[in-house]
Amino acid sequence: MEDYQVHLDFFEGPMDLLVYLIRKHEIDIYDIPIVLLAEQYLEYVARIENLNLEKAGDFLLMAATLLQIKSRMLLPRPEGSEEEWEDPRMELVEKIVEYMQFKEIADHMRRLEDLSSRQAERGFSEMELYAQEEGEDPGIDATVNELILAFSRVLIRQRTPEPVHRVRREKISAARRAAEIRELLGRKNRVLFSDLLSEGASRLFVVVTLVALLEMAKSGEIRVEQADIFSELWVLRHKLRKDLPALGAEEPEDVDEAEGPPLED
Amino acid sequence: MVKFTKDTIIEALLFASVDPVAAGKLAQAAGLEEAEALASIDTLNAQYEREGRAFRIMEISGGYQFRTLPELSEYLKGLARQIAAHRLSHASLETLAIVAYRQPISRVEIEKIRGVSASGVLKTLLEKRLITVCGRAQVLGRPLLYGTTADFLRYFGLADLSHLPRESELQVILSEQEGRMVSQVEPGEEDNGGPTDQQTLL
Amino acid sequence: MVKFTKDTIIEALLFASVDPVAAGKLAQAAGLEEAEALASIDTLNAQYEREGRAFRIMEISGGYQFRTLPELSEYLKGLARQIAAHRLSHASLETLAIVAYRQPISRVEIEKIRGVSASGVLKTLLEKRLITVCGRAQVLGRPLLYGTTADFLRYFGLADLSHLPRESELQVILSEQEGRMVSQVEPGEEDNGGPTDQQTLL
Repeated sequence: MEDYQVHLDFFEGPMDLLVYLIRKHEIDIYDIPIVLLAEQYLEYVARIENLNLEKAGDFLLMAATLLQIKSRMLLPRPEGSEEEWEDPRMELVEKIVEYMQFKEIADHMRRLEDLSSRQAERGFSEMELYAQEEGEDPGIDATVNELILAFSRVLIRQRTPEPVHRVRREKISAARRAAEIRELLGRKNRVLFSDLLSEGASRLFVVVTLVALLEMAKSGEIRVEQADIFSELWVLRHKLRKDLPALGAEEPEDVDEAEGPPLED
Repeated sequence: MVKFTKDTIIEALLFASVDPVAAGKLAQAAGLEEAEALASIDTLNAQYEREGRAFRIMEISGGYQFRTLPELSEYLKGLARQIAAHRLSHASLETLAIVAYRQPISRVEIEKIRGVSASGVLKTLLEKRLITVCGRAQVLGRPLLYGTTADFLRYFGLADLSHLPRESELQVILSEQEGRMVSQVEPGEEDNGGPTDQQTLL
Repeated sequence: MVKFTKDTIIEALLFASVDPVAAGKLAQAAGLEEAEALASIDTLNAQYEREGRAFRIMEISGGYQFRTLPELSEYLKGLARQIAAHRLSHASLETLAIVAYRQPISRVEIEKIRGVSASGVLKTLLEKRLITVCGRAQVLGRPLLYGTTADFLRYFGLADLSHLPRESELQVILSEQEGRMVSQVEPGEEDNGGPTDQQTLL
């Protein structure tokens, strides 16, 4: 039970969790009981809470893979062609073995790091003094890394006063986004959900748009429709109020007050 | 100029340098053949051993460098810059291991092995100069390829990449762990002995 | 911990420290009395003298520091020249980076980007054969245009120029710390900031 204390963010990723489970249950990786492994894995993944979206996505992707292998294992094998039957677990096993190797190497490198960090280099460089005599700027051993770092420093200096930063500081608020959507709907009456996100949307922009839509739907201002489960979402003005001018010039009273906290910085 | 022995000249050159010095450069600066320079290093190390010196000349990152004996590290905390250095994260180590063995390698290939995004770790490793951009893959999108640097070898105290254990040796460790034996590699050739192994990686 | 003599500990401390170490600090680090530390330094120097070592512990600006014998400086200068010849000054490196990314480019354009005169640096880079004149601009005065050479590619171990990261890729592979030109919100940064932002919003 104390095992449940082990948190998902303790693991580097889905592969790390798999290896942990395999070791914990002393699973023979060349004959993985896929049902057990998938169950165990899902137990952990079910507790995804504090992970960021990206990391959670990585774990879920592996969950899907495990379930897929599980279902393929349940399919009846073609009769008399045992030889030709391809074990659905094969690809995963190869990946796990490969990953375990690299964990092994990483452990070895940790020992090397430890040893090396205990060997002190000479602290003071007389050679550096002599090198300086050769030229005022003793210079550096130029590698591609140094070259691209030097160029990025140039770019930084050049761009410092540029609008890029103004964009960053610009406040994206749900209220402002709602006003934009409102204006769009004023002209078009309905708009594709995906079109609302198409303008190079950052994740922040997506979140703000979603929140704006939710707010608008809650207040009955808009309606969201879909022809069937997997088709595109349409955002519609809820009532085509004839008493309103087409361009939505009259905005709901609460807009200014709902200017909302800025999302940036 | 006063007359010095070959050994003393080699000692001075290495002692004055913080960075590893390649045998070629060392020999040239001392006016010696490379073999003479290497012989001097052996002589010097034997003397240090006998005289109980705190340091040795070690083969690091394609060159030679003075380093203190690791057993003295306890006394050096606080004064030496290296001793207190922060250790790399697990993610960094795993990623470095993959880059070291599979270089040149793209970000996507690393991610396939680790199952998680690698961009943050790669940034860190680039900035620490442990990896470098070393070309592009000839595949769709021509992604950048990464490899390890001289600083990587220095950080881990390695003479060169071949001093990392071979993948086949690791296979043995892995198999034993799983209660199986793979017979292609003789026992006793495990990773403990790694650094002496001269065979090229991969 | 292995038992070492006082002398060995003093030797290691002085070897590893960046700056000259004051007697008091040295004694403290070694867990000795100041007089003992000073006695150790004398003992060590006497050994170095007897054994013909290339270095001594010298008193420098109120502290103690290892230095090689001044009589050996000619050899050290020789190595320093070799090292300096292989290095690029920061100004050279920056100019080279601009040429690599913006070639063909004129001196005036480089100066506009760097804000300082480029003629000296261009001369150095031309001498090192890292850049070359590759034409003239079709503008008033028809200024010379510079580009990188095959030696440049060899120096950096690149197959061809397309193997350098593109400007757009630089933003992705370098983080805010090093490459502050990154214009969008970084994934990591967004992750940290994200949840709290959402909360305030709702």
